[in-house]
Amino acid sequence: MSEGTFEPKIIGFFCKWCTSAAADLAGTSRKKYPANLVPIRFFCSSRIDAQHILHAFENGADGVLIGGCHFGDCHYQDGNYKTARRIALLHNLLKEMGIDKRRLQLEWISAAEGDKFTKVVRKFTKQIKELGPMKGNGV
Amino acid sequence: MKRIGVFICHCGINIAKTVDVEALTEEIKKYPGVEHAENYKYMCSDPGQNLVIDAIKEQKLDAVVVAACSPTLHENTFRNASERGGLNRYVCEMANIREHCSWVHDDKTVATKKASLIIKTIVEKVKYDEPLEPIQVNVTKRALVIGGGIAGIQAALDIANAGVETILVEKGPSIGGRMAQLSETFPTLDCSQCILTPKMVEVSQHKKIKLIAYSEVEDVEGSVGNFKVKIKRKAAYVDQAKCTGCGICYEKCPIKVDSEFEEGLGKRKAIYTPFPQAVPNKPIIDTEHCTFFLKPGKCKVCQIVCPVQAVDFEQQDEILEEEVGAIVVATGYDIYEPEKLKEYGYGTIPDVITSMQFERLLSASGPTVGDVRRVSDGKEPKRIVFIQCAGSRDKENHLEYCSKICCMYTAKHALLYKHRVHDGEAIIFYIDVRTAGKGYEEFYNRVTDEGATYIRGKVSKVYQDNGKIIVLGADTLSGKQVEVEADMVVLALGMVPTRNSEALVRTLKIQCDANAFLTEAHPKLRPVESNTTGIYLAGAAQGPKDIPEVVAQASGAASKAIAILTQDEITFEPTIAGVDEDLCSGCGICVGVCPYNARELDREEMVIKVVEALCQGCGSCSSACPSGAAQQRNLIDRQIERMVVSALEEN
Amino acid sequence: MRIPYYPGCTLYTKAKPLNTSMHACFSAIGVELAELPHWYCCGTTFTLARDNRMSLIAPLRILAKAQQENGKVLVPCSICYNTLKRANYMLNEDTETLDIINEHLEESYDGNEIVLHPLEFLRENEELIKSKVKKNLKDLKVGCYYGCLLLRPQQEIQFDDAESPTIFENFVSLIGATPIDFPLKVECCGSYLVVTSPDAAIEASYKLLRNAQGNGVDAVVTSCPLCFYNLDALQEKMKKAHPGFKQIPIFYFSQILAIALGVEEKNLGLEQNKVSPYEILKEYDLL
Amino acid sequence: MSKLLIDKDFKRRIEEISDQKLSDCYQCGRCTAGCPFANFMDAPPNQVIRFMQLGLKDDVLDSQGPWFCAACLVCQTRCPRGVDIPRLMEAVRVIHLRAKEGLIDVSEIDKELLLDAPPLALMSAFSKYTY
Repeated sequence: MSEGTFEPKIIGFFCKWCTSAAADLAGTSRKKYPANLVPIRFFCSSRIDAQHILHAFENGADGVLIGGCHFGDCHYQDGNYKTARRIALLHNLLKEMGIDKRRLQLEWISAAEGDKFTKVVRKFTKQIKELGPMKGNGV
Repeated sequence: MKRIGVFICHCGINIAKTVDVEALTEEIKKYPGVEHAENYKYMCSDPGQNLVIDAIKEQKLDAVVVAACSPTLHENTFRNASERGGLNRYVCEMANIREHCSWVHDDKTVATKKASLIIKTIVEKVKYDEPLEPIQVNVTKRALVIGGGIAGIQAALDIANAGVETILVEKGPSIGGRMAQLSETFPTLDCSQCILTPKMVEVSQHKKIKLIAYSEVEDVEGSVGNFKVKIKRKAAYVDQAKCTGCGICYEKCPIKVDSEFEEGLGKRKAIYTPFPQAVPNKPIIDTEHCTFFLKPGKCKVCQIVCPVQAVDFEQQDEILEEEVGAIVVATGYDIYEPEKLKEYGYGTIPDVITSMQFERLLSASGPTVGDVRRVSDGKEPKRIVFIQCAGSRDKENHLEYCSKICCMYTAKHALLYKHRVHDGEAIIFYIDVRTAGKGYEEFYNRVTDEGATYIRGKVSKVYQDNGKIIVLGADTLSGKQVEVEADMVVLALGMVPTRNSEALVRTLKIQCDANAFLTEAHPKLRPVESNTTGIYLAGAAQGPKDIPEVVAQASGAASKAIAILTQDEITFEPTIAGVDEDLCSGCGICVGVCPYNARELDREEMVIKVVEALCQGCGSCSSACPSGAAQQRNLIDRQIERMVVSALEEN
Repeated sequence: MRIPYYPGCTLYTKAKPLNTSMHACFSAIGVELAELPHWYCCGTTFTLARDNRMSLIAPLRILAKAQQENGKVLVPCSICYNTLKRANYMLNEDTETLDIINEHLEESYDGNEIVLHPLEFLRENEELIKSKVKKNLKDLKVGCYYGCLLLRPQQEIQFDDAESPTIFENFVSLIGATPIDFPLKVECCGSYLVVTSPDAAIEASYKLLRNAQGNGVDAVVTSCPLCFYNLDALQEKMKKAHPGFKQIPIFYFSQILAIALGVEEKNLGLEQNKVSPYEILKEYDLL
Repeated sequence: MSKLLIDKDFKRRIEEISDQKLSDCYQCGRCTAGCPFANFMDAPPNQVIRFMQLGLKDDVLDSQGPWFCAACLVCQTRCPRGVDIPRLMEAVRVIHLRAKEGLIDVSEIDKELLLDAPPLALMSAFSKYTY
């Protein structure tokens, strides 16, 4: 695969209340964004285990985007704080594993931020394209 | 292996325009586990739903995936359809190929490929989905209301009026709370007691309300629908059954002490009811001051004069056990400690008083029968300085928050003072005047119209100089420092949650914020619910608020309780997190992670037990569990892994 | 007992009575004041600009010097006390600055020095003082004037409660006099505005003396040489501005302590007090 | 009427020298209320801070308030927002003095006072008025 035609595979882990709803809103407003990301819906971002993220990288994901509610807006009170801590730790771990930490991104996108959702996916996809495929960059 | 049916919707052209539905159907048919795949123009229409129902029956499907729009729109529709086809509703899932795909992509090849990935992830999910039954809990149709102020009174009356038996527990000797102490209420100037006491009487006479005064909740076990509550009835040393409330005991009692109800401005006896309209109107003995208890065996005047021999010095605390299905917490507020504001001289300058003391001075039933008099010499003060935000909005030294009611009650104080003392001068120091409420700005205008002087600046110090009270203030609008000589100073103190209520909060296993106000389950959408299902919040215990807001919130909490207590059983979504007891090591990590106290460590078996009625299914525990024992139903680790793999599949 | 002692410039010049009475008192209670060798000015006021580390050098060097002695240093002048204590607090909070200054100095400071005001020392040694009191001051009604620098900023100075301190009153009670509370005891006397805007200092000092008098004090006691100057030396001018003003004697805390301990009159330095203290002392039979 | 032009550089400079956040002040006026010298000032403390918040450089530098501040710290003790006002006042003095403005002229000090006042009065005054 030549650099120019590299189409990254991206997994999106989204909470049902905010980011997934934002993706719905982006759709309803017909905002276009690249199709590289396949979303998986959770009740809360705090359900996302580090091993799920690592599992995604092991199985060929070039990037993982986590989406949750803004601080203070979590449907389950403080799940997003747990997520924030977990991702911060995981970023350190990725470094140890030789994975560029920019491949894992955490974003707070509320149900009203369809526009933000689109922008984040566009930017993240571009970033992963620039980083190139995981294969060959070492896992 | 499950037989899975996939139903792909065109959504008119909404999906079909950018997704090659036919090619997609053919591809999905080949995916492992998929027994049946078809597409239809409008899957949510009756004929569309019938396709699903028929296919379930004819193809003997075990699970269904509908690839269409967002599950928020039609998940219920298709789960109902699946049920009609004879399937459990939890083995039907939706793949969102509209909002998440056809509407956001232009290229048909690309969109079709993504749609197939989305569908495959959901196919993987339903492979592991289990049939689930909603969780059902039997309901004890009784309510407990903790706190007998206006919040608790309102909640108890509302629940009882819905036909549900209600226990109202009050810590003090009488219900009525803070509202009973107030003079008149803003902005209408209704007499507080006049509107409150009928409600108090209604409580005492209501067939469905069991009033337990001078008592405290000691222990709460169980969960929504079935709480077991232990209530400590403190010894009153007066047999409540015999006592007729005639009052001879406290007339004859020789011991006088400062009355809490009168905020120290009046006296009560050692055997007393807090105020004449008390409910229940039965006295209690204050053992800290009663001669009999200080010098054992002495005095006994009350016992001697009681015509019905109700005084019982031998009485003991008693524990009552009750079972209830829901709890309303209405523990109320105290005012901020004025002693902490040393620069304002409370405690050293007798005529610097609190806002609550001023309420008592204004009250027709108060120590001065409603006349405004100085504490020091009983004279009528000709100039009163009111200091707003006394200790409020002061993150550095006192309370960070705004107590919301002080602007309005200070305006009321100024007005009532002007009504009592026509030539009196009311000077109000303020930072901002906050009058957000129906009729409030109008009320404030009335107060300024009637001659109260508002000065925008926070007072720095109050001190005595050669017999006069000097208030050091500023008028920021004119840029001047102002020194005011006053006859009396009233500190508009903020609200804090009732002191020593933290123990109760722990007992109830609900949460409170940094200021000890009770935390609601969601600040916007669930403002009267605690984080624990079945426990509801009412009144100033949850945050500063005025009477109408308290009453509204109390009714809200009551209606939440009624919604549960009028059913024989309540049902909950079954997609909660369970425990695999074989895997669980009892480490207890999930207990700390759970925001709802739904997980408890069984120390005998060293495994976690789940209180199913409390779990809200966030899955925090599943990701925190090191052994994989805590699995969220129908979203187990294995499912997520398979979904991830299928999402990354090359095609 | 021996304790390192930092008098500061003023105690050798205009506030000699504070220095002589300090020495007299401490020798009467059996504590040797060990003056730091080759001490210099503390810098006089703690710098409030946060982009400047220069003014911390002088206090740091004094603290380092004291550290070589014993780990505690007694500082009677309120301004020196405030400057040293705040500088010490800041250096402990901001170890980066501490390291930078240390790098440039011969001596080095590790931040563990304790700056002690004599009133704090006396609080810690109540029994000792009690046992040495010889004269009963009990009817002398004393207003304790704290001023600013002993109290503020509270977090950094930790001397007493900044709004309603009692350490001074407790000291006065300890030696048998009657402390009289007056609300302006924590307000400013005008400080160094006496140099540039004397009227401001005269007014401020007048206001608080009048407040003390209104509460019935016979005399005002203070610890700060600058407060002492403003309260004492400006009284003539207060009288000019407010003809009804009645003069009132001002003492250093160490002067009344010395009287209670029975120190010889010549070591009290009373002759330098502008407002004569003799009448009141005679009235109470204390001389 | 003049247009509001917020001098952000000036604000930043004040915040840097003082290590205070101007937005912390909510203008309750308590500093002015308790200031022993507010009546000598053309603009009392809260107004000087207001000028700072609005980035009104000239108004800040022209005001006499900071020169009457004796750093008694009563305002700092009572400020409900934790603003160290004396540091803000010092920042104004420092800006002047670093520009060699407002330095003290010893010849103008009262002779009697010069001989009489304790050295710390003079040193404090000098350290405030010199740089």
